[in-house]
Amino acid sequence: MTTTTHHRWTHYLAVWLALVGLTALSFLLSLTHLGAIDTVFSLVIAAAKSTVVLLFFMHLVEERFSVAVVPALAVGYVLLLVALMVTDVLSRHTYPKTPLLFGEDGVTLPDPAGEPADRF
Amino acid sequence: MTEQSRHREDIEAGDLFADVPPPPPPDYLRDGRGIRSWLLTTDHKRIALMFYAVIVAMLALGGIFALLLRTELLTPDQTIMTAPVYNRMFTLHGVTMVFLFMIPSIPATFGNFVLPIMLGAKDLAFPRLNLASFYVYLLGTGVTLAAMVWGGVDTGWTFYPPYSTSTESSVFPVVVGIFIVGVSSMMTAINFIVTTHTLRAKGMNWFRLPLFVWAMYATSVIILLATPVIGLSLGLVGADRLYHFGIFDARFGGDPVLFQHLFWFYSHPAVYIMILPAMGVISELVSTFSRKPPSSYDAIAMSSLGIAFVGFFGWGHHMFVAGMSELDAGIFGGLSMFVAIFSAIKVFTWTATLYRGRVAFNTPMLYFFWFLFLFTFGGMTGVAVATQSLDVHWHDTYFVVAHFHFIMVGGTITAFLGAAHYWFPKMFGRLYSERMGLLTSVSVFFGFLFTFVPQFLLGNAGMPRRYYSYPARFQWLNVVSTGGAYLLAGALLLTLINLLCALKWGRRAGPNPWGSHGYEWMTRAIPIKHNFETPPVITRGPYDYHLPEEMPHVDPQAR
Amino acid sequence: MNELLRRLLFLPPQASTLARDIDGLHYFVIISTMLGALLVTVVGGWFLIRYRRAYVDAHPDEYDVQARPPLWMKIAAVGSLFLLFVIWWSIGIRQYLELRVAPEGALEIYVTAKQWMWKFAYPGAARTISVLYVPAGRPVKLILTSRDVIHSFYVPDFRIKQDAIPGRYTTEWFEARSPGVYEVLCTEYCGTGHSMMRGRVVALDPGDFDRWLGGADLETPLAELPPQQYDPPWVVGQTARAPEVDPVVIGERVAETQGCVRCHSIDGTPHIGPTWAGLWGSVVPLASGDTVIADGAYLTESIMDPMAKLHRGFPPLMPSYLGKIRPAEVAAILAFIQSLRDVEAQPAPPPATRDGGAP
Amino acid sequence: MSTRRLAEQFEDLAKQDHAARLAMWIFLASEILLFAALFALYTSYRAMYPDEFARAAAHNNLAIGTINTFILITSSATVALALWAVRGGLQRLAGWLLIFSIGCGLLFLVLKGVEYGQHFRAGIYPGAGYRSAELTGQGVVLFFTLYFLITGLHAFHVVVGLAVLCWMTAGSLRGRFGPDEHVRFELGTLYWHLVDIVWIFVWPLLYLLHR
Repeated sequence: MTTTTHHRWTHYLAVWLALVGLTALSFLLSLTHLGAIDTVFSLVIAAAKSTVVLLFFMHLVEERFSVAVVPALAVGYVLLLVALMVTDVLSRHTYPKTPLLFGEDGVTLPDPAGEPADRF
Repeated sequence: MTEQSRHREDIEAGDLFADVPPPPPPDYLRDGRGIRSWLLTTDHKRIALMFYAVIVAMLALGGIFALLLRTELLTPDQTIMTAPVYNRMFTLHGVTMVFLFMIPSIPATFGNFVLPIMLGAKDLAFPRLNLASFYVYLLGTGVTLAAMVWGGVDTGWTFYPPYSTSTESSVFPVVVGIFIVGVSSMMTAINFIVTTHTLRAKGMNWFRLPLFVWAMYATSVIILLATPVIGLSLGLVGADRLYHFGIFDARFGGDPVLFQHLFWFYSHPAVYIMILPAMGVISELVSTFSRKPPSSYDAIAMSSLGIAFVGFFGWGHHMFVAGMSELDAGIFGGLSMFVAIFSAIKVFTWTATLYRGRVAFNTPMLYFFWFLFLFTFGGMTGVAVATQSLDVHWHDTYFVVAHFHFIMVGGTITAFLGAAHYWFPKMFGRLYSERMGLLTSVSVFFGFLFTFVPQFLLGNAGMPRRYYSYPARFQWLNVVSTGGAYLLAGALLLTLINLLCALKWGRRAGPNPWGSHGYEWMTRAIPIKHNFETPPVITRGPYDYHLPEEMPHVDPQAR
Repeated sequence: MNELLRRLLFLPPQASTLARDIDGLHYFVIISTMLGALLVTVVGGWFLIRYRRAYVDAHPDEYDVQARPPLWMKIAAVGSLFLLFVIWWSIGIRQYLELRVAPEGALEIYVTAKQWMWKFAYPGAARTISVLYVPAGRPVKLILTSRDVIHSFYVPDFRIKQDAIPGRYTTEWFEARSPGVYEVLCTEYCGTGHSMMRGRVVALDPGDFDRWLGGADLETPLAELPPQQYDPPWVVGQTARAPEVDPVVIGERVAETQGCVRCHSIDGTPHIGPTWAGLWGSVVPLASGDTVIADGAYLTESIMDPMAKLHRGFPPLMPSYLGKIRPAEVAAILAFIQSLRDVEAQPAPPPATRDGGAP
Repeated sequence: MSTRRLAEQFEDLAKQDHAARLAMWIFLASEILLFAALFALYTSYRAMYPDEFARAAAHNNLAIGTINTFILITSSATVALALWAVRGGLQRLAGWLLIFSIGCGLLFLVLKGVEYGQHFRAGIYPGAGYRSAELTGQGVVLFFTLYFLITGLHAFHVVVGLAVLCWMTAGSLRGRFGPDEHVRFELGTLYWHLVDIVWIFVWPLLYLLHR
């Protein structure tokens, strides 16, 4: 535990400026209409920003390994959940890919069985 | 019994310090009297006992529900209850057993009791949080049970939408109750992890941790990372009922299969929440009763962590016929096998531990033996149902029911009973009747086999689960299963009676009746409030059976 | 051998083309599972007896604290198990793909599941409930969806199962090897009638099937088949095509049996409750001051929870029908009310009786 | 300055502090997993309805979202500075920094409320309550349902974080913290930073989807 490490206040100011800069960058990139790739950029920037917050504001850089591994593990499992769930959505062969809507009067559902669709 | 004869018995049992001046502090059971000293205690051992009482009650409750279900299934059509009652009953059984009994069972009772002692600690890192987790658990249990009695829930413990969002039963309060119970288990889990990190006695490095501690540690990791997901998913189901968010509702463009992803992201690892503590218990039993270190300490310890880690990767094998993509089916089927590999490493290691040991055949060891068979068979059928094409036939049939009961009853409850016998002397300072213990253990095993082996066959024959009435050709297997269930229930009742009798009339046990080298046996016969009179210094591993047996080394001044 | 194992394991008949292969893997997996469990148990049990304390204490040289199996044995055990699992997986995924991907040119039949019945729509106009007619010896692809909650279409004899999901179409396929009757079960829990949601697959001789599909009235196709193997399903299917049932007619009957018409008139005369004549689609003034369009959602809510949006000017008398009425009956009543939309309502609402009149 | 109490079960204060920090980090990890379910749903539905999601996101008020991002980042920085001040013994400064952060948090909530109000006026409600006529489509409704769920859950965390900050402010103005007594203060700041981090991801996902 090296909590005795004491930065100058300018240290935090610099971190804050970096965060503001990254936010502005992300904002400006979003205005340039990059297409589908913009999500990747903005998420990479978001990851960079949160890493900065974790390391410097939350002092993860000073913490022991046993503490630092905790958020890493959590992020890993978030990625796992997201990745495998999206794989399913993107690769499944049921159709249509997006659910059919059951309308109030049951008109929007193509009705293979020719039954009047349920009204509720 | 006169005072004198009890004193003599104390001396015979090795409790030599009873009357030696200066009087040692009273044991934890007598340290503070009155109901307040229990309800407001921060002593992990007393909290463990309070958990123990409630959890056994939950087991009994879940068992009664199971008996009612099995009775209903004696005949193909209505026997004792109607279909809506039956549907509520199996939901009650599932929710009670999974959320109220199985998940907190071993961690909250035996984990709470022995984990700090095994670490040489005075208590858990956050004793008040520990007490709070008990009351949060009580609150959650109360809410859940009240809601189930009040309106009942007929969704099954899986709460699949859109059924759970459209049924008229009172899903919302039950979901809230489960959420609260989840918070409780997270409190316990945080406590265990932090305690393991910070409160190890001097000289205890990570590779001197008892294997039970490793198992509890791995369990806690799963609880902490998985429980929030189920909390939120069930919360969404509840919100959907209240506000019609329709996040899983096809009428609003939602996809109910996504709920299944989220649900099993928790509930598949939850299986390991239930079985890992059992594995920890088994590791302790094997070593103690064969007087040998586990044939590979590292293999067991690391495979616990491995199960915790890889356990998150296999959730999709619950969804092979749910409209999931073939790609995901392939990925999940493959990833599921890794857990089985880690479990197999444990099974091999336990078996190899017996080799050239000095095996004492006590009741806990008998439970270990049952565990060995039931868990291996249950585990391998687990990989079998993760085999995609076979799962198409087996999914949601009684085969699956039989499989997970082999793991949960055959694995967890067997280990729970083993632990209940094994640590009984440490908890209460007395010995249960060994003969009755062996007898009840054998009956538990046969009751179990008669209950669940027919269910494998029923599943093969195609009987779906959650069936209130079934085609008549399934009947005789169901009758056998019901008979087995009664045998099992009777055996469990006898076990309880045996242990309760031992509380009052059991022989005094002494500090280390099994001759174990585990650290928890180095305390006095019944530990004192802060476990050790002087902080212990660990100079050997917990399984160093090549060293001579030692006296409890925590009372240097008494010796 | 196949037949013996099949009977030992209580597996149903292998009535589809893929069933035999799947059962082959089944035998392999189950036998290796049993052998594995038995091996561990026998070895463990042997150790328990061989090294029991009484014996070892008499023969101290048997006891060896450090004894552990050689490394190669561990690697071999874990490695062979891993290999076994890989074999299971590789056969399993191949068969799974076969099960999932229907061959070209399969006969497509739409299946609609609802609480608690199966409805089948064939090419052309043919439609049946609970009984699925298929030609034997020809691949049949089922395209499933659900009207309400998730159901699962399971034919044990074919070793197939697929969830029917609301809002989506899923598929499964099979090819019945020979004419016969096979049981359909619902395997995804779907409510009170879940276990009664059974049906039958009737595999006909292809010629018979084509004639049936073409509209020829096969008197009783089942008569030529072997005696019925299973209990009749709860939702009794027709042996011929389902007659057209008008939901309006059913709705009228339900309205009578449930006692709706004791308070709600259907000809527009004022009565205890709002009349149903011209109600559908009209603007309903509520006691709370709001208004609401009388559509299916509102009417359903009013049946289940009448006090939630009370019609202004009517006493709060109506009991909740929650749990007393089946969804299908609600649907029928709604169809009935809808059929009354053009009936002229009488203009004057009845005076609101605060103390209530009729029970 | 109060002297620190060593709980019975710990051998020294360093261990006790480590325990507290570790517990807090574990708690934060489980908080991350709480949001994970929503993010997973978001990603899956976005994969199903890419165009409708982009259309719906374009309807969100980018200005408010971006200003809120700056606000949270700034409050995060001042909270970090407050911890620095406490460690340096400047308790009153810490108190004022925290008050500034609380102000930021409140401003964030106010802006959030303004944005919700705009949505409600446009008929945009979660789930079945959705009644906007000009912006339709299943994916749009799902987007806004998720929008309300994610921002609502985040706003709940902001409120909890504000309560924690208030408690910390009161403590520092009364001089309850100090160079040797800052662990509980530190834990509070960690929670606020987590709130910030979640928003850092929410912002691009819900606002920056201009294709």
